[in-house]
Amino acid sequence: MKLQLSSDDAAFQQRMRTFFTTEVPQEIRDLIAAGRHLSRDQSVATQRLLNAHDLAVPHWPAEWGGQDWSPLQRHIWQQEMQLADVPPPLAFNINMVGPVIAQFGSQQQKERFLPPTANLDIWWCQGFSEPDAGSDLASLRTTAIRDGEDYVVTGQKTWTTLAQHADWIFVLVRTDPDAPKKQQGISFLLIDMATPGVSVRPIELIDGGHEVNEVFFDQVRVPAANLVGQENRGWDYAKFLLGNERVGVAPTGQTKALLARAKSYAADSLADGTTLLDDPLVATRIAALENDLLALELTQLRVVANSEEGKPHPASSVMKLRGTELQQEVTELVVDLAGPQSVASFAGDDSELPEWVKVATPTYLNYRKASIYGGSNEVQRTIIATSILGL
Amino acid sequence: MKLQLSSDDAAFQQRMRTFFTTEVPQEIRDLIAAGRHLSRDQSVATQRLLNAHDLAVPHWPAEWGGQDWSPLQRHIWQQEMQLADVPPPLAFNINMVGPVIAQFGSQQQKERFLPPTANLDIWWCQGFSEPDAGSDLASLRTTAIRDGEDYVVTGQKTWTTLAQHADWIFVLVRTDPDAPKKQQGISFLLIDMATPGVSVRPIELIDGGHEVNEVFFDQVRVPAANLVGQENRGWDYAKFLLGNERVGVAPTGQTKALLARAKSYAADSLADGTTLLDDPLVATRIAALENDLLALELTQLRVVANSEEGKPHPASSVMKLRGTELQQEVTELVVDLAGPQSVASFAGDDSELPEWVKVATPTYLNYRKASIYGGSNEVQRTIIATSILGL
Amino acid sequence: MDFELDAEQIALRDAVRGLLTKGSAPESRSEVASTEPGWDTGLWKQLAEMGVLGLPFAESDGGMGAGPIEVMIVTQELGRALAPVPFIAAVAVAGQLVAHAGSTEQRADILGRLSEGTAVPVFAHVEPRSRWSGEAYSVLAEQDDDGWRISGTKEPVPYGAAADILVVSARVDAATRLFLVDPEQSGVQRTGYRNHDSTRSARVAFSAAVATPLGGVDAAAIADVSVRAQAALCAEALGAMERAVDMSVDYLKTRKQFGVPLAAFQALTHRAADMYVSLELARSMALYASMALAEGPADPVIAARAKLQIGRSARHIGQEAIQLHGGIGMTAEYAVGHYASRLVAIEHSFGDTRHQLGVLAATLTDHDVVDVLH
Amino acid sequence: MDFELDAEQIALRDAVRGLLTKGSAPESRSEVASTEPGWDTGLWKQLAEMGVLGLPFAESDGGMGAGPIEVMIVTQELGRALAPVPFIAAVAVAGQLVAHAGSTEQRADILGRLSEGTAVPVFAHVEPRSRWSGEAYSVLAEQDDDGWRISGTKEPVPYGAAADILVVSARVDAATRLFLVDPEQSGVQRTGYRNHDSTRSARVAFSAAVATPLGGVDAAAIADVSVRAQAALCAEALGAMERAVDMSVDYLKTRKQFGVPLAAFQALTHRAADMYVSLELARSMALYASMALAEGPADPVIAARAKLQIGRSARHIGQEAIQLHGGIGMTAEYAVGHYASRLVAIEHSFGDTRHQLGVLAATLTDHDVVDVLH
Repeated sequence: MKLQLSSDDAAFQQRMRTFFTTEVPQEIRDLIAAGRHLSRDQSVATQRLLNAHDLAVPHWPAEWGGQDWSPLQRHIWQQEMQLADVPPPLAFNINMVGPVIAQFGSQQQKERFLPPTANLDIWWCQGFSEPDAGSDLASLRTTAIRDGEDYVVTGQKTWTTLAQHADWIFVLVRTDPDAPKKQQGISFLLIDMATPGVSVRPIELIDGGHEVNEVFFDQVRVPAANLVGQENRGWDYAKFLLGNERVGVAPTGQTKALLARAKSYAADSLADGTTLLDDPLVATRIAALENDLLALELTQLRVVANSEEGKPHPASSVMKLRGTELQQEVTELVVDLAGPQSVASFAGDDSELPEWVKVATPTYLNYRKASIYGGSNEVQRTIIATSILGL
Repeated sequence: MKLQLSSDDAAFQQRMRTFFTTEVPQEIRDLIAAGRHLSRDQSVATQRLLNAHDLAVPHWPAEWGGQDWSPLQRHIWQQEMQLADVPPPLAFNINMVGPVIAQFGSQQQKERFLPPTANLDIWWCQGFSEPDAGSDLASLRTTAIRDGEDYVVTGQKTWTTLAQHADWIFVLVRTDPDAPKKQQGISFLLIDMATPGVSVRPIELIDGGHEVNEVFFDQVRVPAANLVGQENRGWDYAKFLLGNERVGVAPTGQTKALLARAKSYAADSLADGTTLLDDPLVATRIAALENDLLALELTQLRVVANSEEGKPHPASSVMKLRGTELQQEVTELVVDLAGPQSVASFAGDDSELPEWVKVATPTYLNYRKASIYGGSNEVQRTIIATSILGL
Repeated sequence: MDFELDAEQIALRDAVRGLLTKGSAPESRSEVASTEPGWDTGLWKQLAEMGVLGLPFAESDGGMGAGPIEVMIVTQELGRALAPVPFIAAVAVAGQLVAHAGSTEQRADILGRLSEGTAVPVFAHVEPRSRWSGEAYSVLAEQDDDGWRISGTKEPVPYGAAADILVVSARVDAATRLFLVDPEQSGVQRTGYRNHDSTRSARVAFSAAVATPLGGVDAAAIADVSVRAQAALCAEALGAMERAVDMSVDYLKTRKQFGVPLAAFQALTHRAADMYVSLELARSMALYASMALAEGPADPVIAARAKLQIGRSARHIGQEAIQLHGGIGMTAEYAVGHYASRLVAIEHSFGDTRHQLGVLAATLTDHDVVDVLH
Repeated sequence: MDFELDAEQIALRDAVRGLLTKGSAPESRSEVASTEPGWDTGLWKQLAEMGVLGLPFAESDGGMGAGPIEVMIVTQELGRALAPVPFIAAVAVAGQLVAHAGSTEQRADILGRLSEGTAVPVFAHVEPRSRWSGEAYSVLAEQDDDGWRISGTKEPVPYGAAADILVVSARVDAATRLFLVDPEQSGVQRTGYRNHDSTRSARVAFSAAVATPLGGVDAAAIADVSVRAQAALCAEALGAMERAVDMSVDYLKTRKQFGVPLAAFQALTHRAADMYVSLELARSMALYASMALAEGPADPVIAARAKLQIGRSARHIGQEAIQLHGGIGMTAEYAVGHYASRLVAIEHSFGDTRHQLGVLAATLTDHDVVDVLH
């Protein structure tokens, strides 16, 4: 057993920390720290900077820009990035479609898509969810019918994050409606968003933001060359993708950074002649959250320090469930710190309220999604009960 | 709408308060306040005192000792009794078998049983639960086979509270094993515990106490005259009984009294030169519990103030669930107040620990039962979801 | 002891509910809130015609002479409908401040116009860096030969940019006093914006703005009206929670997943049961707050008791309502998120949960048990 | 960074587990605890023969020279088996106090006998009215020409009535010092009793009892050993929680109700999933506490972090384990209640959850984020 980092890993950590805190523009990091969203251009510029330093896709195969890092080093990379308020590379590109293409795509697809995907020259969005499916992803209805050299795609996707920025979308489509099980007969297609028949409708969320969309496909012709892997095997690729998604799914570093800021907000908030941080109820609440995060991070470290490649550690299923709970609890804390001013979320620049007060409640409301998207916490409990406990 | 008591009710409350705080012997009330158990003789003496003053069975029919009280007055009676640390009359007698006999028994049964039941001349215990049934009460297996003028009863009951004190037991038995539904073919029998073939085995609980028992019936001959109501209709009577049970099921008065004592324990406990009651974490925890109890009591009052006879108020199902949660939370608080001394539960008379410290953890452990017995809290949630919410 | 509405009260409830049912849906709130004045002026006029805006004021002041129970009934309905009107801000808070502290002339003028729906007063009290309390800190009032002048900034002021009359709390030496300020003067600068709950607020900056004292020097008015405001907010939250629970239950019944209704999943139905428990406890305390006000003096401890329970129930129910709805609950196009948002705002108005816990912790040694029967 | 046991550690674990599997069942604990000495003397002897009782002590003191990881391994197994032996009290606490503060002779004598299983030392520290702290309050030590005398009462003292050697904390002026006291003297009066968790404690009253200072005046020893004791208690709790979760899961699989296994009820399986989460978080923190000790000085903040998580997980798991078992979980004849009881006792030893929260709240401004990677 060994708690301390090896000297190599400690040096690696220092290298990451130095890069993220000195090479990534301060104004980008300030925006993230303030809980604001980046513009498309800012996101692209940041990912290109990371990619230029081989820090965008370290977990990809080496020939496509990956690094020969241990799981622990990948964890350190992610932690340091989050602690430094550096926006992570776009998950749809680097954790989702990239690894799928690298693993299952044709050589031609790899050459065409992987470099621009790593560099965010192509912005991808994900077309999995459908209005009537919910947590039952495999019940999707969007169809792709083979017609000569093309598939003709018709249907609707929803909860498509940042589709308004996207150049391409990767979608699950039903290619064999007669397959005996709903998980069969599904294929994995890559679609250029500029293709005629693709349209995007924004969905406004309860925080007032535009983050997700509906994407409609009306007789969209997609070249068959854009099929990833084999026809009707798309569910296997989706499971592979969702498995990858879960690895980075507990942003403990990001939550830690938010909690550290919450502590400074509390120290800066006056209440009855003292600060909120001096209030024992607030102080113990923060202390408990810090401890909860530490317990989660240690659990995450147990997973990464002792995981064999490809073999999921039993504790990994804890990460999504507990990670989102804590993310939500910290956003809840910030609203409570904002107090009677927390209502004023869209106050303008001449407002005298601190910036963090304005974003407090929208962030809280926005993060209610954390326990819903990407496999709801109810789904996670079912996974733990069945896969781990054998119930 | 009216919050205040009518002058009649206020006078009634005063009468109850005076009686309970002056007529019931102080040493009995002190024992209850200390969280100790009464001896059989002490329980009997107290109930006889109440009965002598027409305060044991106010909810029974008038001809058997009942009083013409409103539901609100019955509530006041119960609250004042609990707040004064007066042990309530034995529930098996006054809330369970008594009302069943009064409602469904023969005239002969009423005359024979009701007066001694009210006066605790007969101590009843309840034979419903069986080892393999759990929350699925109706799956009981104890059989009663008609043989001439007798039933012959064979089987086993469990969780039989205070069977070691009991003179008689009321049991549910299966009289028709071929009935199409498990709820049919069940009968309600009264059995003298002194009958040959009845034996009692104590079950030690995790608090070290002897409160429940297994009761075995080996070819026990029970006169058919001891059948209540009709053969094979016992499930109806049991449902009637369980419905009555729920009315008195949230002992808010008792929990309030314990919380008031907890407050004095906290005020008496030194921590770092001050008292625990001055610790904001302890003080707000107590304040929150007081408020939780108030909300529950008001909900209880809504039920009693506006309930039609025989028609259950929708909010009544909240009482058992929330009532036991709060009971448990207050016992949990007391263990935390007892701190490092809370381990010493069986310290003797020469111990220097306060008496409340000694009973703290056994009481906490004992009250884990509250969310299990009498319809577990899971069963209560199912009742709310189905009966009230229509889910 | 009686927790049921009488026939007249039921008629009031039904009338208000009937009016609101014809109004706009909760999910269109953000549209109304996106521009000034931030409320549905047509609905406001109808409420005035119904007499609702003058409900708690004396008939001699142009009101209806009704009491806290009637205010509770109305706000509960407004909460159920998430109606986009400034009833709490104008009637329950600013109006009642004028009613309690104003001179005869001030009452007749302001409450008359409020009741008719021709003027909206609001209370400019919270400051950019204050927690909830009855005090003003950085907004100061000074008297010279010409009268009183107020300087400093209040923010957020509910509907502050569109209000016709400002009731402003300001510091005079060590005390907090109340003033009336006409916002249409050069010394008052207002910037309005939408709040997360689709109400509106404003930054209101005073630079030697002309002010008139509200009545005498009745420092108790803020404390008294805070109690009344909390009771009204509790009732509004109750209405919102009723609907959030109803919608969640309906969704579990109708939404299918994995080929069965969500109601087939016991983990979900048990959580709905817990929401119902939260709702009923909140209902008991909301009724308690208004009933106690109707029968006795304004008691800040009772208000804190009710608001504490409402705050906890509101958080529980708001969060679970979204969670049980899944993705659809996150969208502005669907009502349930609006209920959750409004519940967050109510919890943080007039003292949040932490504040109320502090109030109650300070009273622990005043009693052995909390007595409700008397 | 590596969270796995090495081969030698696994061998230790398996050896201890093998021994304990042959021992008595958890549900027979109360019998052992009902009379003095309150532990299984046969098992204690076997542990001595295996070298376990001298585990953390230097070989020069008669011990095995192993470290905190090995102590963790043993206590986790003792927790799994709920083994009725005073390992924490004698080895992890009193033995380590002697090891840290004792003179060469004291160490050789006491630790030698402890390691051999021929003497059990315990720490008499908690007083009838003290909360958890490193200080003695009402037990005083005075020096006269003949040496030191101690007066006052310690209670509860773990296994105090049967222990062979008492390590006593006592006040000398404003400081707390440690003494060795032979309990077999007229100035020491001991009354033993069973605890709720089927361990034993005693009231130990000293009337001018002859005492020998433990080593020099090392006030740091109590703080240092508290950290070690907390790490050991966390490991014991972890073992107990592992079994409580296992038993609950097994029960859900095998127990039938309404014609189906309890595992068919999603409300129950989801709660079991939450227990598993609590368990894994506790495991991470228990490992952390012992690993940190193995690599650096005793850090009270790390101990508080671990014990806080363990206290919360223990309460959650103990309560849910009983609830999921239903009535059977309430009985002394069934093991799960004994686990719950022991978990309550651990939570309240060496600083309960409230205490640990206080320790951590005081450190908030020392750091921006809690760093574990370094």
